Amino acid sequence: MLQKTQETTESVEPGSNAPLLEMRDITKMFPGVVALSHVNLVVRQGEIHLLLGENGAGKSTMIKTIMGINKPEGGEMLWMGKPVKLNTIHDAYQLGIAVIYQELSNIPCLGVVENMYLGNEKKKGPFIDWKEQKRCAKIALERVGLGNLLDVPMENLGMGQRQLVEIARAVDRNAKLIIMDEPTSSLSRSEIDNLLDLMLELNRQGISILFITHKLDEAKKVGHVVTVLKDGKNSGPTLNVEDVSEDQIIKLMVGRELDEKYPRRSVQIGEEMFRCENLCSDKFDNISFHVRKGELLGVFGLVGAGRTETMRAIFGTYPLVEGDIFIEGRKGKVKSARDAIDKGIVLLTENRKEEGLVLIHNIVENGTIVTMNQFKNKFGLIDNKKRTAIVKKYGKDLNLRPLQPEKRAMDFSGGNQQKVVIMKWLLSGAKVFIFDEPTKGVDVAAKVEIYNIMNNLLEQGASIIMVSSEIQEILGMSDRIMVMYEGLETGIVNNDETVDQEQILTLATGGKVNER
Amino acid sequence: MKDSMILLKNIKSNFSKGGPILALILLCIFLAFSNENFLTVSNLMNVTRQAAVNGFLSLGMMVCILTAGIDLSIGFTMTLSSVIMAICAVNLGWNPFFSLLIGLLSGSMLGLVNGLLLTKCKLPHPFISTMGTQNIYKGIALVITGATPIAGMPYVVKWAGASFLSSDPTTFFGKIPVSFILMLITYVLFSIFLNYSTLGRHVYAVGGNMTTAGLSGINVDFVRTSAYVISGFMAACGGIILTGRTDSAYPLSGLLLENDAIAAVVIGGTSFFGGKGNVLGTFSGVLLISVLRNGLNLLNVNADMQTIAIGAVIIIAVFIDVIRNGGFAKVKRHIKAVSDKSLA
Amino acid sequence: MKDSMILLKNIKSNFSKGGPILALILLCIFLAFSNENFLTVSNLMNVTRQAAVNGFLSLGMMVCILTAGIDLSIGFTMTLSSVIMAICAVNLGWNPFFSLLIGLLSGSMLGLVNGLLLTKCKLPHPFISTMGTQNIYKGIALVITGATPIAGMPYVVKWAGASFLSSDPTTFFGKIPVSFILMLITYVLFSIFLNYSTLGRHVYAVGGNMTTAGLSGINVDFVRTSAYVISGFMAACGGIILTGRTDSAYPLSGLLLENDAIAAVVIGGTSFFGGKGNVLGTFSGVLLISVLRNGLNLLNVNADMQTIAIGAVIIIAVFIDVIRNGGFAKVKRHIKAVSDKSLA
Amino acid sequence: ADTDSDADSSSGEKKSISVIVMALNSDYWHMVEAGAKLAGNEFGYEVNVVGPNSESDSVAQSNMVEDAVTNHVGAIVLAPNEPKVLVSSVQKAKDAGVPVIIIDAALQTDDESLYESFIGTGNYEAGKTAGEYLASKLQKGDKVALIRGLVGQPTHDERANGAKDALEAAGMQIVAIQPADSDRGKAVNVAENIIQTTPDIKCFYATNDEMALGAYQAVEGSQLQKQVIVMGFDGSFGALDSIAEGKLSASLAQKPIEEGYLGVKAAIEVIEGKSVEKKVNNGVVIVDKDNVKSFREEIDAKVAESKKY
Ligand SMILES: Nc1ncnc2c1ncn2[C@@H]1O[C@H](COP(=O)(O)OP(=O)(O)OP(=O)(O)O)[C@@H](O)[C@H]1O
Ligand SMILES: Nc1ncnc2c1ncn2[C@@H]1O[C@H](COP(=O)(O)OP(=O)(O)OP(=O)(O)O)[C@@H](O)[C@H]1O
Ligand SMILES: [Mg+2]
Ligand SMILES: [Mg+2]
Repeated sequence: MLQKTQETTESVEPGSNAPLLEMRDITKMFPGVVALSHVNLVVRQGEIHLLLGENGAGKSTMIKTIMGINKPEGGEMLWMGKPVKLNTIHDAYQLGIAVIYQELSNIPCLGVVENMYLGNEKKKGPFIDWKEQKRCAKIALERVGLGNLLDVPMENLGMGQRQLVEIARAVDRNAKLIIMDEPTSSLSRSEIDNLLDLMLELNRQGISILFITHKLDEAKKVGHVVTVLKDGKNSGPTLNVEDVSEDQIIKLMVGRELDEKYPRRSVQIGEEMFRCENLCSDKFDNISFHVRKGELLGVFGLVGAGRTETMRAIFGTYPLVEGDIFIEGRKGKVKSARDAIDKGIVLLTENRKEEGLVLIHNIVENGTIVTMNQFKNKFGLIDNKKRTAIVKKYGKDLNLRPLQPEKRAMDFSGGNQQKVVIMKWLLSGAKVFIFDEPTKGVDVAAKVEIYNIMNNLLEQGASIIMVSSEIQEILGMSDRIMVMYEGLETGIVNNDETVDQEQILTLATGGKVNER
Repeated sequence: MKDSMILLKNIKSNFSKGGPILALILLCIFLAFSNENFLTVSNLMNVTRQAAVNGFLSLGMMVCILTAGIDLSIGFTMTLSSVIMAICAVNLGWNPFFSLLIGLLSGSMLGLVNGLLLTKCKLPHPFISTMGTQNIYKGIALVITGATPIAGMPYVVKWAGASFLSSDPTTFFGKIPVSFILMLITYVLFSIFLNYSTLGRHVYAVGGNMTTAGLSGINVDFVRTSAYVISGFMAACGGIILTGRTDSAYPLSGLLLENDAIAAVVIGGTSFFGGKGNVLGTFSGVLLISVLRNGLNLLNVNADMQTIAIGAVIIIAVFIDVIRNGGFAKVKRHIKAVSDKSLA
Repeated sequence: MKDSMILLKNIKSNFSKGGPILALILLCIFLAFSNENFLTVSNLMNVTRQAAVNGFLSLGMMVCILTAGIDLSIGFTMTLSSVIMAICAVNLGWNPFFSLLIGLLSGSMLGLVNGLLLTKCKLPHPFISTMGTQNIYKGIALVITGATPIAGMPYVVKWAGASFLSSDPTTFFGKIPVSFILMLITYVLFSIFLNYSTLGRHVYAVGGNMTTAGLSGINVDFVRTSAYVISGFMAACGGIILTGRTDSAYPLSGLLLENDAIAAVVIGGTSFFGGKGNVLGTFSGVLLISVLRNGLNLLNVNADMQTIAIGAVIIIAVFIDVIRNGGFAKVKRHIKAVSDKSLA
Repeated sequence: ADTDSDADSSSGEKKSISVIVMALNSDYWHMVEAGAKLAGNEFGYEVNVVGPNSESDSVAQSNMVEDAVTNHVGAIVLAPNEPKVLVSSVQKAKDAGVPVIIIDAALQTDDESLYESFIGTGNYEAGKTAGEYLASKLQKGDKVALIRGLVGQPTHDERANGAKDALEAAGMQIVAIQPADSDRGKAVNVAENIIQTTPDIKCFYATNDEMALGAYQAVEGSQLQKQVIVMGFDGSFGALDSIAEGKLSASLAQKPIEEGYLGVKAAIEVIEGKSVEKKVNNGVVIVDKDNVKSFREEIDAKVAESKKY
């Protein structure tokens, strides 16, 4: 039963170290998986608490357990020192816990205000009090800087704005603890900065935050203490952020030291593989660039800069109004995805769950979805043994874990799902790989593995166009960098010692830098 | 100044909501030119009266479709509940109002069964569960009536289904059927329910994204179950109208009625995938089907041709909606981009 | 040693796929005890023969459902194509084989129309478009036949629909209906098609996730259109069997046949959301329905009760599948937790 | 008709008779059932009455015939809901040595040896009789509308065509033939719509009583009941009540109880090796306010008797 807690109206002093939320000895099992095993987590009042771990370490499961969505097999939960048992999400809200889930939880066809009060409507008699909702929403939205978006349907907002609406919702509920499960994974640099500022601001007002992310730099920027999970268990005790280095955290997460965050490659850059000139559509204009054999072209920009559309247009799945495409020097037209694939251009979409995988199908199906025809035997039938064998081989090369071809894609962790997507394109024998946000939501260790795969590809003579909103990644991996701003190309720079972060960011916000 | 802008915007948005209204108007214009009897007051009232039963069923169906479900059992839910009502009122001679109440209650219960099969027994899709209950309800209706119609309904039922506002047919009110007024009132109530009540908004949320709705603390099972209970209740209402209109409850009355209801809802612009749709659209959809059938009768169209016409109108009406909503968005975007370009 | 392990595993996995088979076996055992005629060779062959038409339709329906679609027009696609075939063969006196070909072709064309409405006209859901074409096809069938049956089919059609492997009824082969064998062959071919051909695998991919499939270079529109063409073709095959069996093509033959087909497919474990399902399951679903109807007839159950029984079996069969697939994991866990609690 | 079927081994006990009607979802077929049961009892045979869910489901009916053959019944009494479709299953029954009696609607085949006897009038003839009756009540040139069942359903095609031919021959003006799918609710709509275009309508003829009652509802709603004759088909209880109340004008009854009774009786005679007539016309009765009382009493008595067993 839910234990009533005293309403404390005065804000708690930051730094006072009374435990707010205690999760003791939590064990949670799913069929075939122990997602959490005797995990302890203590969030104290007024702190920003980092919860880190590899993909599949059990972070989201922990959150859902806190919120009462998952019913744990073992363990107990204490709120301000008193044991509580949550049956519905409303119990959590009642206590003062708000959550921003990893998968955005809003309903696009409904309005902003309505989304904010979904499941928690303000009522006048039996009816919804739209006026009151609007009034309160306005206050909360102003706090996150979205005061002017009251009447807009959710689907018209950008990803960052949607994220902020979720925070406004938490703020409006007077939450004492806001849990954020990877809120920054689909945000742009500036949106992330905004969000982090907002977190600090909220924290100053006495709100505790439990923050999950794979981006250690931002984590270190705002976090006070850190708890690391590994394989569903606590990996060491909770530590003060000031006391640990990034590498130490990584070691706790991965169980070993990572050699290098951005592994080096030694590739001889060759002749031009792909070039486009003057690409135009409704979302971008006048885009021209080329990429050479063995070269990695980074494409940077803020979210909404039109990079995705540009790449889709090259891949033949977004209408192009004008522009020419040259593949290995020959002019060509790309009419459809199939056409692009046949010409050696492939696109790893930014949204692997919705656009990269058939989640209900297994790895063999997903891995060979593009190249089904290559596995025909002499009767024209697909040779499933051959398919499985190849998928196993590639899976091994890509270090896919677990290496079980019959397992469904939905049962893999984010990083391993990304590897499956990469596998399907590797099999197609493409020459030009477009990676759209390849490491979104992927943990540090898996990131390095993906970078290694990319380097391997380059060494084998492929070209890569990598779209990313993460500046470090762009700087760490690219040979050259193209920057886009509001559908326009604001510059292409060689990534050498002379380039710094500021320069790229200036370009990404519309400022000009001398082209080289 | 600003107010008038908002008004204009509202009208525009309402009109853009009203794709089915467009189809309805087109059909009416065509019929007005083809048959001089179509545009008479008595015929128009005729049409509205004929729309009433489907009008009630479609509302229930709409709520289910809004939650991304469907209720194929709606026709025989109607039948079974009206048969139960008739047994109480006629065979057992109970108080008419009490019998009516029992009828409405049975409808809701039958809906509840559908809802529970879905949410508690976790049957994968309401298409299946309601296909099953459709047969079961039909069978029960046949068994308890012995396949014989029950005639001689109490006055209140006949009043709801067959009478006019005034008993003098020469006056204006004497031409307005009670059933249509009841239907209108129900539509207004539903509009309020769907737009201003928590449950109503939750119906949209659940249809828009069930997982998200659940994570937002909405009791998804409750909302979904309620949708089927509402559907059952509306079916029972439709049953009362039909029973009054034909002065009998008969065990095959529900046959294929779900098709008309689904057609009306979808023609009315409700998304088959849930989360989107409005009462006005369904209303137009219901009228469209009713006008169509009326027109076919007035023009004395051949029976086989009627079937073809109905099929064609379903497809055309939905197609108009597709075009209006930019289902060809990709094409349009392309055209727009090209024209922008050539202007620049 | 190791081989036997693999064999065991295979059997287990096949059995776990075979939820519907379980339901089928249970039903057969029950019937074998209730009626001595059920388990005779002649009756079992009877059942298989009665299953043939639905067997063909269900395969077509299955492909559509696998792509996350549905083909409500399947019944009247069957009717219209068989009526066209009959007109060619009987009224026009054309070569039987040529007429047969025309019949199969018309079926495919009608399917093509469904597919194009969906992919080119972008109608929102095949539920609507095929509901529309269902009426249109029905109307056309009525018009071109003048609503009367066409009798006197050519030998080849009768052979397919009504004859036995051997003409001597006392021999074993004389008891095995050709239609069942044709159906078996088609099921085997379909199993190969769905598992080992590119188009077959693409059907699953498109049903599993249309966007991903499209971005993986699969021509989604082609695959979806093909599904409806296949469905139309299978409907035409079913039409030939039915025409042969009844020695007549009549314009209402398709009435409500889509319901049995949907039921068979879904009972067979195919996911209504697409991407999941297998031929063996559908086969068991088809047999289950056929056995059920045969059993009810043998037991002289009256029509009303048959309706109820069929509804109940649809629900129960799907429910068994839900339980088997651990849809109740949560409930089970809950029960376990509660009982643990009470023990502690 | 002696047979070499292996079921003869159980010669000691009496065989059962399977009565397969068009559909077991209306009064009419329940009366046939009553008649059949009556005969079964009188002669001491087990009679099972089955039928599909809908009169348009001929495949289900074919299956029922085959399943009855499997069950080794002594004879089958069949009311074919499709005159051509059922031929092949009757052929199978014949091949298996199970005698078949056809009732109500004829089987359309050149091979008369398929069945032992046909008992009934045929729907076309009956429709014609109804048309002639109506013509006698109307003036030349009066406007008549026909409301019929599902298009393509032979029973209703024949009933409509018979009446149409008779009415036209008598010089009536047929203003509309519209379908209402045997449904009372739809019939109200259709009749209302016809009244809109033809306010001076003089007569509605419907191919079953349900639709006739629906049409009457529309006529009453337009307060035309004084000037419009509404006639149905089947002589169902609802129609009889309505006629007795002076609402519905008439209904054509095909004597369903007799039909069931005679069908089973003929089947028994065949089983017992007696000869039966190939074609029995059991006639039709037009029930109107003059004879409704006696007709009703007769039926009630028989139904009550059949219910006793
Ligand atoms: N509903 C579920 N059913 C079965 N297994 C599940 C379920 N939810 C999570 N898991 C499994 O539990 C483990 C932990 O998953 P969880 O989502 O908590 O990881 P995470 O740490 O949030 O990873 P990520 O960083 O990728 O979000 C994984 O192995 C996952 O596959
Ligand atoms: N309606 C939408 N629903 C869900 N996600 C959306 C929607 N619109 C945009 N997004 C996501 O938001 C992000 C920004 O999309 P947008 O189209 O505005 O930018 P973009 O052209 O992809 O720019 P870039 O690729 O440079 O970030 C992308 O991840 C996109 O998938
Ligand atoms: Mg997570
Ligand atoms: Mg993007």
